[in-house]
Amino acid sequence: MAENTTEAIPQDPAVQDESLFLQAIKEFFENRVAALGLVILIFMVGVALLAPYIAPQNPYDLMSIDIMDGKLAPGSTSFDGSISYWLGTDTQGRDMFSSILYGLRISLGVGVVSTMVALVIGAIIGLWAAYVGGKTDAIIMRIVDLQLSFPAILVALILLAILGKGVDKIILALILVQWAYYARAIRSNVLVERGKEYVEAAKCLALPQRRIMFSHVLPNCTPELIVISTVKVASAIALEATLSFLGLGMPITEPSLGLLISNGFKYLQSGYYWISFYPGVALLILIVSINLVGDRLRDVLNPRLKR
Amino acid sequence: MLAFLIRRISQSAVVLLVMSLLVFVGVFYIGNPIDILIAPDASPAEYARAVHDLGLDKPLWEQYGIFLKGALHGDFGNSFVYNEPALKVILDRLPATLELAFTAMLIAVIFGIPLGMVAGMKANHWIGRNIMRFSILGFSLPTFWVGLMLIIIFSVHLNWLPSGGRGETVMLLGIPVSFLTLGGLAHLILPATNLALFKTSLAIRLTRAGVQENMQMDYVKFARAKGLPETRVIGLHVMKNIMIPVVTVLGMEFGSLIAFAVVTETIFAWPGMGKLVIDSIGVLDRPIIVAYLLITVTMFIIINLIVDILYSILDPRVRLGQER
Amino acid sequence: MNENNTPYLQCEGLSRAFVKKLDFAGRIARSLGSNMREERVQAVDSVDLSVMPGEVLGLVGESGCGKSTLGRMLCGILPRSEGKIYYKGQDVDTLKGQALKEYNVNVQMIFQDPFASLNPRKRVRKIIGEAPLFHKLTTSSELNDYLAKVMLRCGLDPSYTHRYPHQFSGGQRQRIGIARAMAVQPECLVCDESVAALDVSIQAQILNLFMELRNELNLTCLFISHDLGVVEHISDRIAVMYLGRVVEVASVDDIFNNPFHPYTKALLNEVPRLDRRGVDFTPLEGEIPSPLDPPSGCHFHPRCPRVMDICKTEKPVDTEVAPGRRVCCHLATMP
Amino acid sequence: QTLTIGLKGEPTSLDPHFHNVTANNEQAIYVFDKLIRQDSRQKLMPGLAVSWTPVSDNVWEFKLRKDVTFHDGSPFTAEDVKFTIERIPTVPNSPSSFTGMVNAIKKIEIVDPLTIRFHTDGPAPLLPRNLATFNIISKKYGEGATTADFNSGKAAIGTGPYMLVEWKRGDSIIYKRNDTYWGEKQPWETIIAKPITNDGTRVAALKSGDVDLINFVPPADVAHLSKDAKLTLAKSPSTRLIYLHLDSDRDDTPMVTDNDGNKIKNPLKDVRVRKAISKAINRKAIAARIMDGLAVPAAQMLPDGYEGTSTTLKPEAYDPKGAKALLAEAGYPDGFKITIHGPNDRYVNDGDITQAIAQMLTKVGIKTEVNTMPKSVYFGKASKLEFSLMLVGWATDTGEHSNCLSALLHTYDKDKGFGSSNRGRYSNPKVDQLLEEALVTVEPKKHNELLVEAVELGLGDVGIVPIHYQVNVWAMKKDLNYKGRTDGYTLPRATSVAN
Amino acid sequence: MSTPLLEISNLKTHFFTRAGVAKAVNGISLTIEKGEVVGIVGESGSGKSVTGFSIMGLVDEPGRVVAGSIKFKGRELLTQTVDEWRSFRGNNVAMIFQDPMMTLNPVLRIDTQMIEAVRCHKKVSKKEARKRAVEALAMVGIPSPEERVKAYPHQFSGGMRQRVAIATGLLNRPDLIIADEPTTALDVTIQSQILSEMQQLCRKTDMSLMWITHDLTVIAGLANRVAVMYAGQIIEEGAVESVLDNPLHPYTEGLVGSVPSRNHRGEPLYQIPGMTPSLINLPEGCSFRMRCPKATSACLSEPPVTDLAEGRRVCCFHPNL
Ligand SMILES: Nc1ncnc2c1ncn2[C@@H]1O[C@H](COP(=O)(O)OP(=O)(O)OP(=O)(O)O)[C@@H](O)[C@H]1O
Ligand SMILES: Nc1ncnc2c1ncn2[C@@H]1O[C@H](COP(=O)(O)OP(=O)(O)OP(=O)(O)O)[C@@H](O)[C@H]1O
Ligand SMILES: [Mg+2]
Ligand SMILES: [Mg+2]
Repeated sequence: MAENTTEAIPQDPAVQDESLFLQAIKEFFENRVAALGLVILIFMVGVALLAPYIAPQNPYDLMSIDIMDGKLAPGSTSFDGSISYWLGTDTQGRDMFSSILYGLRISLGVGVVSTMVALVIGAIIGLWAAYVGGKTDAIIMRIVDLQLSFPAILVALILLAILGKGVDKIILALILVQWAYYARAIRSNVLVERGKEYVEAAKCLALPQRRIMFSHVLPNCTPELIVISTVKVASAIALEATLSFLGLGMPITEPSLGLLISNGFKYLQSGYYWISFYPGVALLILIVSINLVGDRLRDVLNPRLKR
Repeated sequence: MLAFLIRRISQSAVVLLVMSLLVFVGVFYIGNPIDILIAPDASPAEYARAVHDLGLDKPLWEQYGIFLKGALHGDFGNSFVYNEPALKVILDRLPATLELAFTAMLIAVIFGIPLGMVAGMKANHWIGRNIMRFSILGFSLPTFWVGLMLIIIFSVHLNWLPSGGRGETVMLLGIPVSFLTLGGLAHLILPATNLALFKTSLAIRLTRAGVQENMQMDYVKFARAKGLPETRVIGLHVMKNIMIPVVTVLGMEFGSLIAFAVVTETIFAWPGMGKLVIDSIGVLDRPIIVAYLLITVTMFIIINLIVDILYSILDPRVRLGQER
Repeated sequence: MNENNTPYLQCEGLSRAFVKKLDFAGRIARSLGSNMREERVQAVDSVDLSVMPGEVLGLVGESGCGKSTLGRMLCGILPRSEGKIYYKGQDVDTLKGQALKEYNVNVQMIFQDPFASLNPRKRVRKIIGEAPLFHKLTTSSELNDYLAKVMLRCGLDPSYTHRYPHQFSGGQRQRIGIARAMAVQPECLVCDESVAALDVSIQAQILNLFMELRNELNLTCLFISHDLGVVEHISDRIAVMYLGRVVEVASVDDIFNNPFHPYTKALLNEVPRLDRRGVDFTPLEGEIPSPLDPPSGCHFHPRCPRVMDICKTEKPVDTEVAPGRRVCCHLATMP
Repeated sequence: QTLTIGLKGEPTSLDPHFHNVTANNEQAIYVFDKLIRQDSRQKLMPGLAVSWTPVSDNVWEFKLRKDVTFHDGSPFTAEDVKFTIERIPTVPNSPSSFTGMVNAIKKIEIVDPLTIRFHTDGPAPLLPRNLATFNIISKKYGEGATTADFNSGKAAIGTGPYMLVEWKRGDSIIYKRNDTYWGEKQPWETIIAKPITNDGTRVAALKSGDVDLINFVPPADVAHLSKDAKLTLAKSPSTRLIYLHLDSDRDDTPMVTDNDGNKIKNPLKDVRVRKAISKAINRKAIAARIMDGLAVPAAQMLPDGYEGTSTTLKPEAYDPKGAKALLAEAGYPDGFKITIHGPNDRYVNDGDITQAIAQMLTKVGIKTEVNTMPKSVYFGKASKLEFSLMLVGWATDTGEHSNCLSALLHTYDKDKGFGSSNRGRYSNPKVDQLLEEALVTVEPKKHNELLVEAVELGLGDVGIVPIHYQVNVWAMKKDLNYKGRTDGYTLPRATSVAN
Repeated sequence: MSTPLLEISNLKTHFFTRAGVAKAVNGISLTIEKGEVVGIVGESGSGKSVTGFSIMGLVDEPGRVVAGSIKFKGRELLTQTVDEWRSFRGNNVAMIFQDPMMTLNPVLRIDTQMIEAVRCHKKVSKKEARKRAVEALAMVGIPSPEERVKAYPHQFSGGMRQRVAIATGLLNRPDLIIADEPTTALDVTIQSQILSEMQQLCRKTDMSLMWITHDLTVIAGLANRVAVMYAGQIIEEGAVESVLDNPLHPYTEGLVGSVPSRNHRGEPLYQIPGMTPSLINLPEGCSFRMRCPKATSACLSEPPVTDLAEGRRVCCFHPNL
């Protein structure tokens, strides 16, 4: 009877052999707004990475800037006529366009690095807690719960007040703020996944526990982590901007978008709107596009998980 | 219930202790407040006297011990800057922050939930889609930036609303509030809106997700099959189920509203405790910083407790203290 | 049938309790007079059972009576609270190394949910092929042929090894699950409600597949189900469970023609059957009690039509009422 | 009529002696009076004292004003003065008290209710200056009063032009006119002082009409506010000097390396390098571009016209070539690497100024990195000498040069209280000697000459690098008038209705 | 002949999804007489539930009744206004769902949910409505209903919940109850309790029952008549005995054959090859053609409906006559 059961599989070449990844991508692009968000995001990441090559000026090079060019309106040229400032200049005579490119680089860098490190740390701790269970788990999770019950901004505020300014410090603060989130997410995910029958099946096949954990359970938790971490990158960037705005984040010489906005804040009403406005726009576009992508990823990745 | 309370209280005690210790040590390492506070032309003798007066010459552990002893009696020490009990200085400003946070929450609920309902029920309609787009925007806009824009638009350009401060207050049950006078209300609108924006988006999303999830449920179909009018199906059956996550999440978020008030208060010169603590960090006024944190943390703990109790009331399936 | 008299799998006094301990706050609260207590579910309560080589043992019972828990313990994927399991006459606790591995590999489980039991992020090739590669039953170069063989045997087209589970229908997924187990060449299958989630026509396909595999490979089988019709169809012997305890074990004929235990009788009476038309349903009263707080004495006494005083206080003992037929009921020990 | 003022700083206390800080001193003048007032250019003027004369080298005699009453109607007498001076060192927990202003006084002698004599340890030429810094409180209410009593208004009973009505913490302080005030008639019935720390918000509050007058208008807003037809501005140069300290004492300074990052001997000890740094700074550009014209390039520590100012010192001209030449001469033809530190929340545009200076130094070959930090961290580190080159500000509240000379250029001497803010540890025995001599010279002309000489010497040595004096700006509604003050105070009595 | 209680003719309910039009119900005709118990069987996805929802006017969003008519006591339902639908539902016809865990609103008390069901159809006092609720609960065999009515659904076991749902359906004494697999999620012993309650209710009250299930054995014990559905169509219909003992359609035959039964213990079961086709692109002609052992080229066109005696109908080119 085995013969007539084999033909039960419908011949549907469209679905054949396509990886989950490709499918997810296809599905992702069905939403045009999200696709636009992704394109913009990729563009911004590219621009940020290439900032040193495409920026008309290196805003960190004190030799190349001159306060005589300070506060020039968008479209002006420098007093020696060498550069034209599309988006104007700040008080130090830095080209805002270049500053934004470099600022984008720092904002994205801080957001991505802190999120990644927090993700790794959180994932390891969460996985460990779920794996070991018992008292260790209970203690870790209490700590996690506690940390999560405090608003991120408050925790970051305290940390930065204690740590001081600096890229490393703010990254550290953002990591400390975020790790618990991942630890909890991955732990609960692992616990859910571990209870599923396919894990029992793997156990039953006498596969070693570690292999089950890493090659069966973990991959099934990743989509969720991807979604969370995308959205978290956006909120890390926003948080960094807010902290910088409050004067607690980046040092003045390494302006992230948030700090650029903050630096221009006092000039906002004075008519020098561009010093604050354009970095603000860049920040907005960046965060909105990340969130658009994250939102769509949630739609695309999650139903498959639930199935 | 009893076990739940015991668990909570013991946890809270540990948190408060660890928190105070961390901040104590942290502030100690940032610097000496006297460096900032003292008149720059003061003599070293005067400097030494000030340091001694404020007890800053004692070893750190001794200072902490003194603090702990006081704290157990409800005395967090005198503010270095204000020379008044830190607790009093903060409690003076607490009503302003709470009023701001409550108003913001109210705005978030009043706008967020109906919009979320619409977005959930008309998910594929342009209205629903646009509400969702708005909510992404609301999610993304950093609070401080929105605050600036609000001031520029509504106070500077249109000159409709005051740009900062609290305006007139009247006493309500011994607490100064500003929402009872027109002037006070005018001062309240912008900062509250600013603070509410993020939570509104959150409320929209939560409600929408809830509506979409619950509308699929069999009990909705069953309610319809009973012949109930749609208003009751949505207004009672669906609503009550949605309210569970919305109330709990928003309740938890109330804590973060208080924390985010730091930003809004700074921008709108709102005389709350958030602004106070930013200023205090600036001058290393340790008693205020520590007292602020202990008070906010206690507030979070109480809020979380209330939320948990509320949750167990709203959702009959849940017993107090169970994990969700 | 195999004439060997050592059971393939045997358990003695096998128990499993799920305990939710009180945390420190709970203990304090209790010492302060709150009525908190540990939540203890005795899912399986000292079960003695044996499965002979080549035999299909059916295990029936109502939901929550501990069937799956028992099955999992026998497969070695759930730790026991108490009791012993003997694999081919050997205590599995004493097994080490190769022998332990042999036990683990030889006893395989087939699951209920065709959706949850396959890893959604792995292709069929990996799902079926991972374990045989790991256990060196085949090599990577021969894997394709090996897979083709296994898949064909389980009624799957071998050309679909690159697909993901969600691209298959429920019946096919169940076949993949079976193929996964068969790929390690087991001698014994524990089927936990393996057809419960399938449509009748698909269920028939899978049941046929089981019977085929069993006949061809002389598999030993523990077939867990709450569907008496299915169990009756496929089993040689049947064990009936009620609230963690096995109340009756007998051959299919004995159980269906001449049930002894009042619970078995009631159960049989209630099974709807194709050949019973327009019947008056005369149900067993009451519901299965909570395992958190099981009745004293014989667990079944609150629902038993023939309840006696002794049933309320004393736990009945396992009695052999006829050769190969065991009942756990006070009626059996009555003179 | 009500005047609503938007203030940058909120007082920490209404106790006039608790904390010697501008925001508190300013509010204290609303309610209290000083013995000696400072006019808008910080010249001394009679206040509660109508005259003060040295009776001998060690004794000052003050004649007090007649018919002055406190808000409650009780008369003001020498007893109140004595009480005030004796209270000052005893204010508990004060983070910064006025003790330094009165510790020269060894004995107070009340000659009659309106005459009082101060006996000092030695000659005390600065005593009138010092007594012009704090306010006189009522003995009746001040006895045993705590800071809280002043805040609540219970003890805030002064002789001043306004009476405290209520302090709403963080929101406003409300005063009403004292109709029995001895001094000039006050135009305002009610004063509401609102602290609005955020610059942008303060400006916006004025533009939207919430407040009538604001202080510390940020330079960047001056241009567009002056275009606003509904508003008008008042400017006044201030005694707030922005300058650089250079580590000119240690051989090994923490923030300097050669161009490859190796430690080198402190180049800042060399006066030529200090001079080069001064020459490299384009003060005019900073004033024009960073400060929007609201700064006056500085050559010394107080603007022209104050006691002890030199007439020969001129702001160092921008001379990059000269700077390079000097560097080469000092043995640094390729410059070196240095980090400049500055606060970012203390002075007007402090972060920007620091960056601009870094830019300018870099252009003459001194590769400069910038590090700015909040004042809470900055001043502690600066006092611990963790920096080599730092931006600081100094406001001489007493309005004469000995104050800043002793704090900034006198050799650091912990015991005698000299050089307390000399974070570059500049030391020149000649300067020390001149200053110390001036401090015991009561005769005004001699006193002044000694100071001028010390200033010229210290600045010729580039003990500090003066950058500029800030210009204070007030903005108000068109129908108001404010007479700007060099000390930056915003006083209702200086506010009048324009005609 | 009097008007039947319910008369469905050529009903088509389609779902307009993004992937295409799913013809969930594709032209079915069925009548239910007063007091009759009709079973609907078929595999998952064959359109059983959608048929039920169509009668209740509760077809979900992308779905629409596109053709046909449903007459209740001679009155056409499909042209009703929204308000008429509302007062029809729960009053004339009640429906019970499969999963007892999901059909009751978890956050509302049982009394709330029952009282509202009474009061949205009849203007009675709360007290009166509560009395009715308690009576209904007693009728389905819930012990001490006065107290239990105040409980929340989660305080009941699955079987009890299903009884509450049934009691809720009975509140307004409907003429017809549509039961959509109400016992599938329950244990055998509980299932037979429910079946017994329903059986007695029907006998006592002369109520009609439409019992949707995929379990032929339940139908065998409970129903008078049975309709077998396949891919949105009724392919065979008739009295239970005749359909089960003498299936005419090859699909029915396969279905009956695939149920394990005492008579062929241990033997291979009859096995319908393949699986249910996607409702979005049904094959031309007979939808069972691909899986049918008897299929011929004739099956490429729509199979005819053959009406036999006693309401027996089959829809096939090659019935086992
Ligand atoms: N991991 C666990 N933790 C706590 N209790 C458990 C756990 N697994 C099972 N139980 C409890 O043990 C009892 C027996 O469960 P088990 O799954 O073995 O029953 P079952 O007979 O397989 O039921 P079903 O027919 O519903 O599958 C149940 O009451 C269940 O609640
Ligand atoms: N909301 C919906 N959207 C799209 N298609 C639907 C929807 N509901 C039902 N369908 C389609 O209608 C078909 C029939 O569904 P229905 O629920 O009636 O099946 P059923 O016979 O009740 O199956 P089961 O035994 O699984 O309950 C399904 O295959 C599905 O394709
Ligand atoms: Mg089970
Ligand atoms: Mg259905």
